[in-house]
Order: sequence, then C-alpha cells, then structure tokens
Amino acid sequence: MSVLPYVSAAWICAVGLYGAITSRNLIHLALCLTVVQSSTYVLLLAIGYVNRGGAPIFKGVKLGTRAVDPVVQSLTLTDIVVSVTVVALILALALDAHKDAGSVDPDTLADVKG
Amino acid sequence: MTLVVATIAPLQAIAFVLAPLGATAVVFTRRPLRQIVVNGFYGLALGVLFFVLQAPDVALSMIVVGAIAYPLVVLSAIGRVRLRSGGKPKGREADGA
Amino acid sequence: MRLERSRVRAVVAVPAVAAVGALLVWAFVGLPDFGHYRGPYGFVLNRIGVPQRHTTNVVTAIVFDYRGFDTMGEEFILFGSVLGVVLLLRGRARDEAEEDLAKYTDAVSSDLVRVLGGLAAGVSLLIGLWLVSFGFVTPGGGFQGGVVVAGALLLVYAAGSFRAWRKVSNEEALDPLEGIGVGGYVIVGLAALVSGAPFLHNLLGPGKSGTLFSGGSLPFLNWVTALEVAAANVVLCAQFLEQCLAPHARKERSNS
Amino acid sequence: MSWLAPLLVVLPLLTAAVVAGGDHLMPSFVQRALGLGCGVAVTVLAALLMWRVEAHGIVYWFGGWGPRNGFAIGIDFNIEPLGAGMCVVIAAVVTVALAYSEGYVKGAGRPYHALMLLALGAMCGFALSGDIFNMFVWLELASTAGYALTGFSVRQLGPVQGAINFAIVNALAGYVFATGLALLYGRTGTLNLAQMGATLAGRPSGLVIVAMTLVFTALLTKGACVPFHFWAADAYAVAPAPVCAMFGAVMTDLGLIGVARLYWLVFQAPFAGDARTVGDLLLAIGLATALLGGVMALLQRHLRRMLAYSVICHIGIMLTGIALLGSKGLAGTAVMFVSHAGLVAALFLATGILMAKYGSIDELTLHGRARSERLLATVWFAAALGLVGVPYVGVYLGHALIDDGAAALGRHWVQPITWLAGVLAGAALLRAGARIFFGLGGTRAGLLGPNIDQQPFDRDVSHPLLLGCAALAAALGLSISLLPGIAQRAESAADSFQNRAAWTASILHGRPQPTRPQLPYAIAGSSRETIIYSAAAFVLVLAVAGVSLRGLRGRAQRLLEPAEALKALHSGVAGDYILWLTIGIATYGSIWAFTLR
Repeated sequence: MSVLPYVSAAWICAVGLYGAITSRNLIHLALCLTVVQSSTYVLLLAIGYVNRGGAPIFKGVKLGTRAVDPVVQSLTLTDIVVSVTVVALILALALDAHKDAGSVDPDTLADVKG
Repeated sequence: MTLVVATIAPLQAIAFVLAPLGATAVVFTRRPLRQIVVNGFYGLALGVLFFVLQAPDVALSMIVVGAIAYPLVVLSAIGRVRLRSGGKPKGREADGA
Repeated sequence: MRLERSRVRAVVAVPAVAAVGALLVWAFVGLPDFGHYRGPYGFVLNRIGVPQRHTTNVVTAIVFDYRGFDTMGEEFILFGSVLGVVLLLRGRARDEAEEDLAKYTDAVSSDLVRVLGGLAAGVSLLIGLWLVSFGFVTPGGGFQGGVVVAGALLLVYAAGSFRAWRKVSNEEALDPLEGIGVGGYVIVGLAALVSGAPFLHNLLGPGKSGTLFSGGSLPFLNWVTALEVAAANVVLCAQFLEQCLAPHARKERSNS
Repeated sequence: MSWLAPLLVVLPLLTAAVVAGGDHLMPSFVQRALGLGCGVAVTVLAALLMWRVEAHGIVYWFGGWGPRNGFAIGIDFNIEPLGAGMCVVIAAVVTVALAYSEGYVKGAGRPYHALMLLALGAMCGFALSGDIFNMFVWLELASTAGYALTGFSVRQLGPVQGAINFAIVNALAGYVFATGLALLYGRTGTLNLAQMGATLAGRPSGLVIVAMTLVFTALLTKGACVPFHFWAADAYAVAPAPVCAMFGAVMTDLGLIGVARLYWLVFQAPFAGDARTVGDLLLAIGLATALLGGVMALLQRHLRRMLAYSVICHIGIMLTGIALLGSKGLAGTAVMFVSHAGLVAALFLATGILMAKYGSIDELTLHGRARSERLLATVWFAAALGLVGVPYVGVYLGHALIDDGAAALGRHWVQPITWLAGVLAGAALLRAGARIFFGLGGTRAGLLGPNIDQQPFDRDVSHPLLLGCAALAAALGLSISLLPGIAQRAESAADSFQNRAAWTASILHGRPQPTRPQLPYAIAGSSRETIIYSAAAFVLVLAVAGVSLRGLRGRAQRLLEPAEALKALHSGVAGDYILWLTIGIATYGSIWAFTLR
C-alpha cells in the first residue's frame, strides 16, 4: 500500500511525543525528542521519492535520468545537524541539573513554579 | 488516495515497517543505557530506509550521527550521572525509574 | 502527589497524541501518493544542477550553492551549540576538572591495543577525508566527512591514550580552527559581495564536471564546513568526556 | 544599497566567529569592543536599509539565484519597512544589552558575547527571510543561542530547570514547524513563500489547514501564546538581566512577525474567502493570552516572572492586532512592538540593578529597601505607566491603531479587553514598584505564595552604566507615541506588507514594488473611544494596584481559589508543557478543521 510511508511517519511522531510527555528522565526525554524529529526526516524523504527514480547523483548516469527529489535530502541533512545540537544542549543542561539536585527526573526537578 | 498497490518495493516496505518499530522500542526502553543501544539500531534502520529511498547522503549522515555522535555524548552523560549518584537510592534515576 | 500527577499526564496524553496523529493522517491524505511526487523544485534543480554547477552530486550543489545560505545558518547552529555546551559545562567546574584531569593516567596500557587503535584512527581519518573531498562528486561531503574525522580523533581516546587525546582536543588549537571553519564560510560569501555580486554568489567558474575541481567556490565551502564540523564534534565530545572522567580521576587518585 | 540586507545577518555572525575563534589570541577588551561595535554597526545599517525601502520594498536573492521563468530556485529576503524596522529594534536592544553587560556580567567571557551576536544575526535573518526553510534555520539558530544564554551563570537548580523547559518546548516547536513545512513542500513543491501562496491560491484542503495549524502553533510557541506560554516565565525568571531584556523585548516577538508574514504571503491565498475564520481563532488566542498574562502578572512576587507575564500579556495584544487582518491592526502591532521593546528592556535591566545592589528581586523581600533609588524608581514607574498606555505615552499609539482596526471591523468589544489586560499587567508592576521604592503595603501577601528567590551572584557592577542603559531604553520606549509621522508610515508599510499580489509579482517576476507617496511628519490624532479608554485605564491601573497592594479582604477572598488553581497549572514540569503543546495543536487544528471546511 502506498500509504504505509506516511502512516509510518505519523506513528513515529506520535510515539515520540508520547514518550516525551511521559518521560521521567531527561536523558530519555532528549532521545524521545530525536525520535519526534526523525519523523520529519521520514516524511520529507517519503514525499520526495519517485518510483523507479535513482539517487540525485549524476556520475556515470545520463543527465535527465529519472531521479528522486534532491531538495528534501538537503533539508534533511540540515535537520539532522539541528537535532544533534539540541540533544547536546539538553544533555549539558541535564548534567547541570543533576549536579545541583542529584536527579534527572523532570518531576522532581520542578522547583520553579508560577 | 487512490489504491495503488505494489508501487512500493518489498525492501522499502520492510524498511518502512522497521522504522516505526524501532522508534517505539526507543521510546519504551526507559533505561538510558539500554535506550542508547536501541537507539543505535533505530539509527541503522533509518539509515537503511534512507538508502532504499535513494538518499545515500542522508543515510550516511544518519549512520555517522547515530553511530558516533549520539552514543558518545549520551554515554558520557549517563556515565556522569551514574557516577555522581553512586550507590545511593537516587542511582535508580540514572537508569530511569 | 507527584506520582499521581505523572500518571494523570500519561492518561491525558493518549487522546491528545491520538488527536494530533489523526490530524497528521488527515493532512497526509492531501499529499501526492508515495512515489508520485510532482515537484517541481527538486526536479528543476536535477535538470539544471549538473550543467550549471558541474557537480555530479546535485544534493551537494543545493547544500553549498542554490541553498548555500541555509547551510551557513546550519554551520552557525552547530557552532552556537558548541559554544553553549562549553559555556554550560565549562563555566561551572573548570578548575576542579582541570586539576583532576591533569593527574589522570591512561587506562589502557597494552601496546598492542594502542597500535591497533592508532591504525584504526588513521584509517578512519583517511575515510573521513575521502568523504569530504569527493562529496560533490559522489555521496558524502563536508558534514559526513567532518563527523568521521572527529570520530577518528576519538579513536585515539578509545585506544587508551587519554594524554594523547588531550593533546588532540586542545581547545587553544580547536577554537581558532572552529572560528576559521564558520568564519571562512562567511568570508567566501562576502568575497562575492565585495566584488559586486550577490552574497554567496559562486564566483569561480564551474570547472570540469565529475572531478575534484568541479563546482567553483563549492570546494572551499565544502572544506571549511568539514573543518567546522570536525572541530565542533571534537570539542563537543571532549566536553562531555571530561564531565564523565573528572570524577573518575578523583576516585583513582584517592584509591592510590 | 540592497547589499545592506545580507550584512545585517552576516556581520554579527562573522564577528561571533572572530570573537569566539580568537579567544586565546586577543585580549578580552578587544572582544567586547568588537561585539559592541558590531551591534552599533548593525543598528545603523538596519536604519539605512529601512530608510532605503521606505518608498518601495525590494527583493534580494542569495547567490544570485533569481527565479527562472517565474519559478524560485534560490533563497530570497523580502525587504520592506516592517521587517527592516524590526531589525533596527533588534539590533538596538542587543546593543543596549551588550553595553549593560559591560557593567553586569564582565567575567562571563567570550561565549556570552558570541552567543548574543549569533542571536542578533539569526533574529535579523528571520525578520527578513522570504523562504520557509530559511526561516526555520534562523529560528533554530536564535533558539540555540537562547538555550545556552538562559542556563548560564547558574549556580543553583532553578535556572537550569527554567533553561531545560525552555529548550525542550522550543525544540519541539521547531520540529512542529519542520513538519508543517514538509507538508507544504509536499503539496506545493516549493519553499518560497510567495510561490507557495501562488500555488495554493483558491485551493484550501485538509493538508493546508493542518500545515497552517502546525506552523502557526510553532511560531506561537516561540511567541509564548496560550497554551504554549508556559516555558516563558520559567526561562525569564532565571536568565541574566541583559539576556532577559533581549528575550522579552525582541526574541519572543519573532513568532509574531513569522505569523504575519506566513499569513499574508501564503495562507491568505487558499483561505481568501474565510479570512475571518482564520483571523477569529488568532484573535481569540491573542485575547486569551493577553488576559492570562495580565492576571498571572498580578499573582507574581518574583519581579522577572512578573515581567515575563507582562510580556506575554502584550504579546497577546500584539497578536490581536495582527488577527484583525487589516493594515490598521498590523500597524498598531508594529508600533506597539517598538515601544514595548524599549519599556520592557528598561524594566528587565532595572531588575538587574536591584539584584546586583540588594541581592534579591523578590517584591516582598525588597519591601521599602530601595527608597533611596530616586532615578531607578523614576525609570520603573515611567516604564510601567508607559506599558499601560497613558494618553500619548508608551504603547498608547499602538493601542490607538489596534482600536481603530477593531472599530473598522465592527468589533468594538475587542478594545476594552486589550486595555484591561494591559491594566492588569501594569498594575502588578506599579504595585511592586510601590512596595520596593516607597515601602507601601505589607511585607506579607497571601495571594503571592512563597518566596522563590534565587541566591544573588557576586559581581562587581558599575551602577551609572547600568542605570544609563535602563533609562535610555525607557526613554526610547516612552517617546514612540509622540514620534511625528510614525503612525502614517507604519500604516502604509503594513498596507504594502499585506499586498500579496504585488509581492508575488516582484518576487517571482522581478516587477518593482509600487512606489508609496511621501508621507507627512505629523502626530496622528486618535479616536474619542481610545482617549476615553486610555484615561480610564490610567485611573483603573492605580485602583487595581492599590487594591492588590492592600490585599483582598472579605468576600473578595473567594477570588483566591481560581487564582491558586491557575497558578498550579504552571507546574514547571517539562512533560506537562509538552502535553499542553500537544493539546493546543489538537484543539486549534480541530477548530480550524471544522470551521474552514
């Protein structure tokens, strides 16, 4: 079925969100965030795919050969870099929090209140 | 959505099933140390998926990031948290209660 | 009370997440069927990319030329996050960590492991450099190659020589390299501006398609990116590793 | 002169690279001077650019990749007075913040200055960009710098916790934006906003509705609107004063210009017939945000949390201006943005002075302790009254234009709500000022809850410099309503901002923008309604401040229960905030799904 790719992306996004909401550990939470973001990679690449298309690399291939969309690939590359940086920053903050409170559980850490 | 059956190659179908399974496993592995291992497999599954979607550049990035950058950073973080928690009851948080 | 709250959250989350999932599925119905994408942006670039830019990898042409401005932003995101991690982790325990780490001894003393590790590091370094240099011909490029180069340097650590690793991850050397990496990207762009062309305009000719000299300014942008990515990753990993090791070192010292 | 546009982004980024990369090679004062000089230079360049595009806007294509046969293949900046004006304010605020830092966070070292400059470049890029993915990149860069700036200089738990919530919620918002962007790309096959609008024109669909929900939700999260606002107070409470000033004055408002640009270049096209349906939900979100911000501000005793909610309140009012979907409303938002930026920056900088001098920014702890601070008190009260909008002072002109926009639409009930929200936030600030500077009221107040003050940091501070920066920002914010010609210019700029046909023609086909006539330099008059509302607001703000200073007595105490419940919602737990984000997306998405079909 041709809907499988999109269902797959929606599922990854939903399950990642659920994990992030219920997470009791900041390190776990950071990885859940990368799962949510990975749904955008799957979505983008699924959108840009063309049946029987080759990779958008024209070495030894005649120009004008059917190829998949290269733009989604460059967008995904940028997205991946963004996700690495976010994970690194959240983990750095989690380590700081752990140094102070001896815990990485967001529920225990919730000390700032409105 | 029109019914277009069998326009999706078997290999792609497998990869498209494996990816969400991997994501689910990552989310429900609540112990960070195991989670990072599972996450490595998930990264690999995504890499394969991207490869069969004709995106070798992205597949390469995903594998490089999933195999080098994430594990290193996360493992050091876990190591740090475990070490500081020591044998105290708080230690279970490092593993995810 | 706390526990209860997290349980309530887990229950409320199910319908909320399901609703968002339903919205997403509703939206996906409006997308073209899988494998029937109609473009046109990517297809236009597939058609004009190689003749105009003489890079056989159109993705690289997009990353460094058609949408090179995005990539500049992306480099700075990486740069900014490394600065942020340094600010957060270094700012606090610098002195304590410095002192402890100076006394840290190498954990692995087997020469065989060291030689093998060094060999592996050398091989991955070569792979990384290969990925960088052929990125605009075949898959790969500054980002992927840069991460692999950083990984190679990390193998030095894995092979057991923490002191050698400290030498490699010396921030006095890495900071300027990183600065040159991101700054170089901007300067290539500014060069075009100074010569009267739009920012990041590809000044040099397109070169010969399929060779290392294809793509005009692309190779420069590619190499500065690789430099930035490699340096950034080494700094990032070094920061986290030191966080992890400093207490180890202290423990070791008190044991002996 | 179009070459000025890339410089606004590139100059701060390059300076950041030099400052951070040359850390071991140059003395610290050179680094600081470079940062400050760069801020001043960008302010001047942005002002020049704004002056250049006053007659008509221009389009700048990066790499020279202009459109081919009417199809965009590169990245463009749409330069018009509103975006360029925003850059002027952004650069000015960052410059003042950097100058203030000279006397406040001297020891912070290079990452601090470099990160402030990265944020500056990223915000300018976002304000000008006409490409959806490019907007995403700048948004992420600004946020990345923000996470680190919030969490640093932190010696205790609170700050880290605030920074973590900030990072998690905003990172998720970024992914939500990326998903919406992917949907739009899949549907239209382009990333250029004008091209997207042209492709979608007259073709609404479920996909477009969901994509609009996702990108607007993401931007409203960055802009701290209900129910995505939770992170803001946590983050502002803990960041250093100059960073707070930057966040509150300009970074939060980025989400709003994003909403405006995306609406008028993209979503106006498919929903042309249902514009009010789109606008009404935004209007409801705006008013709810404004009221919630006002009420929550009254319930705070921690000055920076109070200010954070005051920012949320005014963000709501500004979103209301946009949601009226007319040139008057948008102009009002633009003018209010300028004056609000100055006033809020001044107030945040003032809290820094209190913190440095008295080691606390808790309203009750500081009770009567700053009696000798005549100048600081003047700045505080002037800025607080400016935020209420006393006739011809501070945000008054913005309110007046939004009032006109609401009246033109026949929605007269919008006006009292926006004024009331401003009154509540202003009353909180006046009450705090009266306690701190005059020692009025008691040292206990049941409404406000326990002290959550942080420990002070030791710093050697230079008070005249700090006070000067705060006073300068306040003076700029107060005087905007009396700047001759600003109302007419904002309206004409808003008019051209909303002209999708003209922008599409000039972006995709290279046609020049229509030239706008030279406008007079006159102070705009305002409607009778506005003058009445403004005067009433002045009276009311004093009354509310007085009542809340005295505390609630008798039957009025019943009001405490809902207030406590409201406060309890702001739990500080990241999971709760993500849940609210999810619920918000689901709710707004379903509302639009049912009303727009």
